[in-house]
Amino acid sequence: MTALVEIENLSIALPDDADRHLAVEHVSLRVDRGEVLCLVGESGSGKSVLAAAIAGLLPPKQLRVTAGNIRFDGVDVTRFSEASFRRLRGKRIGFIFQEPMSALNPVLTVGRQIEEALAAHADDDRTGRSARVLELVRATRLPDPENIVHRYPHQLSGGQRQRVMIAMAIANEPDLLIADEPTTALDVTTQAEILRLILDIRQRLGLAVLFITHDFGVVADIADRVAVMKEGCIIETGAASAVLEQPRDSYTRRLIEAVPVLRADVAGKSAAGDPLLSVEGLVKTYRERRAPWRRATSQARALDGAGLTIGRGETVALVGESGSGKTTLGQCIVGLADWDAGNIRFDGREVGGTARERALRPRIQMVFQDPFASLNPRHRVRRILTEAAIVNGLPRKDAEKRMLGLLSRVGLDAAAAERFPHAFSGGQRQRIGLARALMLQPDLLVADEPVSALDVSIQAQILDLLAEIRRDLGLSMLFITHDLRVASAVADRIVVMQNGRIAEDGTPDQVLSRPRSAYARALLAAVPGLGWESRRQRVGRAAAEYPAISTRQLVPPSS
Amino acid sequence: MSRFLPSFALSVALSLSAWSSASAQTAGGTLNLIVQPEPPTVNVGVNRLGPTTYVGNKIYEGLLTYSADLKPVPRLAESWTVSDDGLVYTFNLRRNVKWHDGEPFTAKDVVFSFEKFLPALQARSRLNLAEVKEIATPDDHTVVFTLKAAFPAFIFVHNTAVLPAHLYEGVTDFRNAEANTKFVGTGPFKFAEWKKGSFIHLVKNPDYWGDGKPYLDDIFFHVIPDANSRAIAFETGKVDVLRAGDVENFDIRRLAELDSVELTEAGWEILQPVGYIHLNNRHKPLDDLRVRQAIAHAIDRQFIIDTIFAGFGHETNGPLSRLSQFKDTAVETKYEYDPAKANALLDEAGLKPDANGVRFEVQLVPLPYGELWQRQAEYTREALAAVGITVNLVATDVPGWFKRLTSFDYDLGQNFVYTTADPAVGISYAYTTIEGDNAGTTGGNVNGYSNAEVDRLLAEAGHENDAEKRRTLYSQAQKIISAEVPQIWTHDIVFPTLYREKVRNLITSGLGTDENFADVWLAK
Amino acid sequence: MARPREILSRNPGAAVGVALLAAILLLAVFADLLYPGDPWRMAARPNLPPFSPGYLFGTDMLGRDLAAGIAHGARVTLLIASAVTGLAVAFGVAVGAVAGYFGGRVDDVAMRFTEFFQTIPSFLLTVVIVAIVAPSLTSIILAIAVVSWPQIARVVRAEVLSLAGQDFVRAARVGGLSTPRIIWGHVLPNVLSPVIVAASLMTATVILIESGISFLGLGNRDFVSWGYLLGTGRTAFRVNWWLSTIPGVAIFLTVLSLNLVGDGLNDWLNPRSSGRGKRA
Amino acid sequence: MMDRLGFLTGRAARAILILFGVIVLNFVLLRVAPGDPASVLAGDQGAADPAFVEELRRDLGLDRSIPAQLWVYTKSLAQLDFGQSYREQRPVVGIIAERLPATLILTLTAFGFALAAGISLGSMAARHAGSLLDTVLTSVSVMFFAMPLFWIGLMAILLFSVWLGWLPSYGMATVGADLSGLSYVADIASHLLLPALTLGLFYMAIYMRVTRASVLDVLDRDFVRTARAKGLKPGLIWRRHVLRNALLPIITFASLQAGHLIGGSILIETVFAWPGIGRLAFDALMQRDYNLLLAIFFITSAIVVGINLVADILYVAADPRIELGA
Repeated sequence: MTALVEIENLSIALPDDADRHLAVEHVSLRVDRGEVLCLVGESGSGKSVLAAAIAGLLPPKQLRVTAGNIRFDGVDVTRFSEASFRRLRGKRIGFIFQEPMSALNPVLTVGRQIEEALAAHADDDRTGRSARVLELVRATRLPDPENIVHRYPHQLSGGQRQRVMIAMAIANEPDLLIADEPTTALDVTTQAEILRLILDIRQRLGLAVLFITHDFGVVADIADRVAVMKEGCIIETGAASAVLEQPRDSYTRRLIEAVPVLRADVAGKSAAGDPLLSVEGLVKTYRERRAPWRRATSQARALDGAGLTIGRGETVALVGESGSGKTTLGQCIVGLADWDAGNIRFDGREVGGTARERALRPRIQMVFQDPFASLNPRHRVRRILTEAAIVNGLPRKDAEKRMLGLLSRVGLDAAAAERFPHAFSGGQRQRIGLARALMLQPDLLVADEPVSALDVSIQAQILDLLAEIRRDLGLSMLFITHDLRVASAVADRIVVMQNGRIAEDGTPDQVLSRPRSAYARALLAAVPGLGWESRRQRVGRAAAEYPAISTRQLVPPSS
Repeated sequence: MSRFLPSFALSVALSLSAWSSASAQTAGGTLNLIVQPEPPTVNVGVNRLGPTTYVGNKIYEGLLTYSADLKPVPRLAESWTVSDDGLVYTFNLRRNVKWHDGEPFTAKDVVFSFEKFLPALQARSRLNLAEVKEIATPDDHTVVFTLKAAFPAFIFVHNTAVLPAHLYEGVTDFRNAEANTKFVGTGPFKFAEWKKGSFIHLVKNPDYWGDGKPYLDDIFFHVIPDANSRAIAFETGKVDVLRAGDVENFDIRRLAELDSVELTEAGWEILQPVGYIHLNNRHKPLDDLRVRQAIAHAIDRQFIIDTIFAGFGHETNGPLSRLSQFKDTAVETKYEYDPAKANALLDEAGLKPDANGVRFEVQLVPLPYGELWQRQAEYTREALAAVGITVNLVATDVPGWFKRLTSFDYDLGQNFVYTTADPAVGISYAYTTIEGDNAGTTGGNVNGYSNAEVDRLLAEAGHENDAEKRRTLYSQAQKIISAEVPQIWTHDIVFPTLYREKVRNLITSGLGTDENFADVWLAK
Repeated sequence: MARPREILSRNPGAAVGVALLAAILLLAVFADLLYPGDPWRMAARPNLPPFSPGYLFGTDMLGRDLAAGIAHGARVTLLIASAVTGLAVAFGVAVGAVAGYFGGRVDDVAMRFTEFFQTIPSFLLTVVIVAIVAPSLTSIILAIAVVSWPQIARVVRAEVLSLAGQDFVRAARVGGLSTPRIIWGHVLPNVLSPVIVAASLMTATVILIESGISFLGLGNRDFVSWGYLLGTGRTAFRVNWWLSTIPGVAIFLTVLSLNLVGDGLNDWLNPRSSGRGKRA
Repeated sequence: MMDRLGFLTGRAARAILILFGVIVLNFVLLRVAPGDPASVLAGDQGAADPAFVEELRRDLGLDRSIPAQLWVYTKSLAQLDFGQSYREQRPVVGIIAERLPATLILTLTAFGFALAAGISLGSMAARHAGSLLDTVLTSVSVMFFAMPLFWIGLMAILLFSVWLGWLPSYGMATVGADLSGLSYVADIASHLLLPALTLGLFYMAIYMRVTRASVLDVLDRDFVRTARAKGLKPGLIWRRHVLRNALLPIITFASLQAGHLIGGSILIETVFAWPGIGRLAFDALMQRDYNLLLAIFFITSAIVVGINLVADILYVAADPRIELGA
């Protein structure tokens, strides 16, 4: 029986001012009916372009198919007209996109947008449709179906919006569901629910799923088969378990190894003496500036009695989902935000929030999440690094010397000082951000999701760099993340936060194998690819005899 | 049409229009005119602005009107006599004249207008009333004015409108009287409609006292704010008559060339407009006669007439217009255009030019009445710069111009004044010494000129009943004023009027287009 | 950011705009060399038609050389336009930056103040100010600046509002930099591109307002600007049409070039919105 | 729903504050002006002795201090009595009422035309971004945006009424032809065409650029890609998804332009002899007719504030997210 989708020797050209000629190069791929095929690769590998090509969603002016062909259910769709593609989309092929925030029309009710998907392909028997919409809403387990259809996208959570997307995609019971990183923007627990929903739908409707992701954990949880893409080419395909455990291609192997192992056995350094930082009973209510005449709506509490301690030289991982208050806590510690009650003591002395006195400021520094927003586009690296130090009294000459030292320390050449941020890759920018924080020789470094925006391979390098610097400078660190794997790879202690409160606080071994709180347990259970994790560790331990090959030198610094 | 119109051609044009009135007047038709700017009111009792009288003189009438050669012509007064000593004026009023609202016109209306209404609202009427000892009405159709002293100019006062007394019974505050907007007169046309910003519509008064008149059915005054739009309206036949100031003078030259379009310079014999450049005699160095003479020599007045006013104007070297019966060119001093002489006079006055050739600096307040006067101000600046006098133009609007001139807050000032038919009413107070720091109005002694001999001559001439004696007195006054050049008389203004050939009897008196248009008719 | 030459080649409009603007600037700068002496000087016979010998654009009713008027007028018009833009940008950036960075109550007050000036019919307010404060170079510049700065303030506020939330601003605060230093050194440089685009388009409207004022006869008589030439020439429109047509064309070309340069700048400075046209 | 009501009452309160600000600003501005109505009125009489001018000044209450006059003025304003026009000796409200309809017809027609043409051409240009049509439309908009209003007016009159004779060259209606019913409307329409077109073209250029930018911005949004992925018909995508979201910023921008539009009408009313309050304001300014000018300023600002309020209401109705923003 012919495959649902057959792609032979497909090449898609990028516009001429792009960094490489072809987005997709000589790709051949098959998707069978009812199968979940995962398309894995780093950003820029062409996986989304390939998926879009199948449904003819390539932006006409920028990308065009130059070779090969695509057959959908035996029909050659490569040269399909927009009209013929239109009959295919929504009817035979359903789509789910990554950004739930912007994928829905803000000015139309959710129900209407689902009903629209039906109307596009049905002859207009309006009556049946609203019932069908309710059915779809229930099928995707959205809460309070009768009312939610009248709500607007901005009134729904990220997870709920993704469920609406799924409802729309499966409205006409398509044969193929293309999901382009549907859960990347969601919290771990929500992600787990959505993945289960997709598998359940695959079961019920028997549709094939082309699932695009960069997270091997997700691949482990959902994929029947896997295709790995690198710079436009498919370098390996095979059954999920085979590829994940014995990857044939060296690039795949390197990618898999870059995923931090969720190991609980590493004995963390026990912090001696009184803690460098101690936070007790911190409360902060989030007063949204509403117009005066508006009656005070319920006050959301960002921090509800949060407290933690960080020993000298100790690294604490602060783990929580979006809205848990972990970033707010970080900002209070760094002095970017104020709080209503509770206190923070640093090096034995009580410190204020935004009105912190100048002497204390340099001693706590911060590294930010978004590499593209954390460096001022108009300033050269020299100024980014030296300005704060000079303002805090360091003479220019010494600042320059320290800058050069730190640049090499974070793996960048001295010439970088004269260049502007837009000349660097994401990974390099995070290194510059780190150097900037270290310029003031802080005792405590607060890192707010420093690696979340990076590809897995780059992520691994930065984590190693952080580990080295921590060891060399004896730096204490508060590492904020939503990813338990990253936390376990870095932390001496793991603190889990939920709704502004501390749910769990203990060593990685204790939190990851015997979590006390229900929330920590749920969080752990939701980590994608847990089954694959245990199998991987057995293999990992076998490799443990020879020294852990630090992955830094494998990938050239300038990537 | 040659640029100069010798007075001979003037009289020919006049007689022509008189001759054509004899041929068959065909009644009926609508006359389209332009009023610019839109007047605040058309009640000529309330104000005497140009646009107001242009419309109002068709609705209201005075006792007399005046021919082109300044002879009084009967209007509401059928006949009149003046006592030998010039003290008693007796007017016999026309009978069976009705106001537009049907009320009869009687002597009561004349007395009410001259004693109460006009002096309350019009400063000039107040000055005329000061000359009158008492006004008597022996019967309903006779009015007798007795003056305090002989005042020959009094005969020229009677084109001012008479207002219906019956509408103002019991009214004391005439300025805001509700009746002011009723526009009830005795004239050949009645007020019909005023659509603000668009047009004013007057219709034929069926029971007008002049038998068979007026010939026209109605008159429309179009309101068009932009000069170009006005020229286009005339060119496309939407409008029949263009008055001076409606369009640029050289546009008038262009439009005059169109077929079936006539051009006349007649119709200003009563008002006799003259263009001035005031010199503030109270400000140094303009108090020095030699400086004033130098300025007179520095300005080429023929250039002003030919280039700026496109030939519409005549040279005048004294306070009176060429149309005045008392004009005596023989006694006037002509300061011909001679920059060398101007420089010599300025050196003599001790005003040596500094390093970059500037003797002294003055402020010129231009007349904000459109581009013509603006260009003349710019020319004056260039002309005086040539003799080392730097002129700064003061940009201001009408209220600002009025305030600066009347409060002597200027060095040079541009102006034009209606010198009117009789010097006693027209220009005497402009050259009579005044105390205090306010000249009252821009028609007054804005120059701050003061000469005891001139004061005496003008006062005496005003009240001299004997015509010959008045002439000699005014000649002596003109001789002194012209020599002392308190101001520059730039030109004797000609306000041309353009009209379609089909419009007949447009100009039939000294008041020109300010006439009541009872005689105007349209040839088919 | 793509190199300027590449932008110009890709966007012909901007190239035309830059060429035109350069020509006009040159004309303004070298006005004294090309037409020495006072443009008011009555050089020749009045009403000479254009292209008559020695007088490229002919002469006006008083025999003044129109070409000299245009050249010197270029200088005055561009002076007014740049002065107004300078004032409006300075004031607008100040208000916008403070409103955007501090937000809350300060933002409300500043925005109400900006809104106040945008509600009043701007041209009417300008006319009133010019008529009241006896038109001089400074009064005209002030009058137009008063109604022009709100546009800049709105653009700057929107930009600063989004920038203030960026991580590099937080990094500066953590580094212990003072607020004024952060606003001046870190935030404002990033506001440059939208301000430049808004300013170039605003300069265009300023020239139109100035010519409108002169058309109504409110311009100052001492200096010759294009608006003044247009205003005085217009009554002679049917006889010597060139007196107002040529200044009109001069204004049109300048405003056109400013618009095109504005669009070009927009493409060059924020490529993300390249080919997107004017940001509102 | 409560939030939206709160939102709108807030805006209404702000509107009244702005209007009062307008009054105070203008009142002080005008009183500072050189020359005052008394001297103008006296000037009109042709001859007036100083005593006469003084009496006039007392009569008009101009001799009192500026704050006192402002207090009197505000009190009278409270009962919507805008006072007398010095020049025409009658209530200002009456004068404005006569001339206001003309300006409203002119500005609203121009505004309507500019909005309709601007949005349709702008969205067409955006839809075919980069094509020849796009460059043509954009350059046309740049051209109209660069032309002085009154200059286009003069050229239009010259072309359409003098040389071609198709259209009347001035005024709002044929003077003297007392038409009625349909022919009257047709007559006004023929007069309205040129001025409304001239004023409209300038603002059409602005709205076209704004629409084009807004539509292009929305075309980039993810939900448009989602709509395509659902297989919706292009026309439907365009109407229900693209335009609806693109129109929101245009509404606010258009309302902000209202102030300029009325300002611009002064020039157009002068060139086309259109009997509106723009021209009336200019004359009032020249004659220092304070009460008249202030009333016009107040009314035009009120119109602009009204338009802004309508725009806010439209925005609240069109954008469900509005409860969030104050």
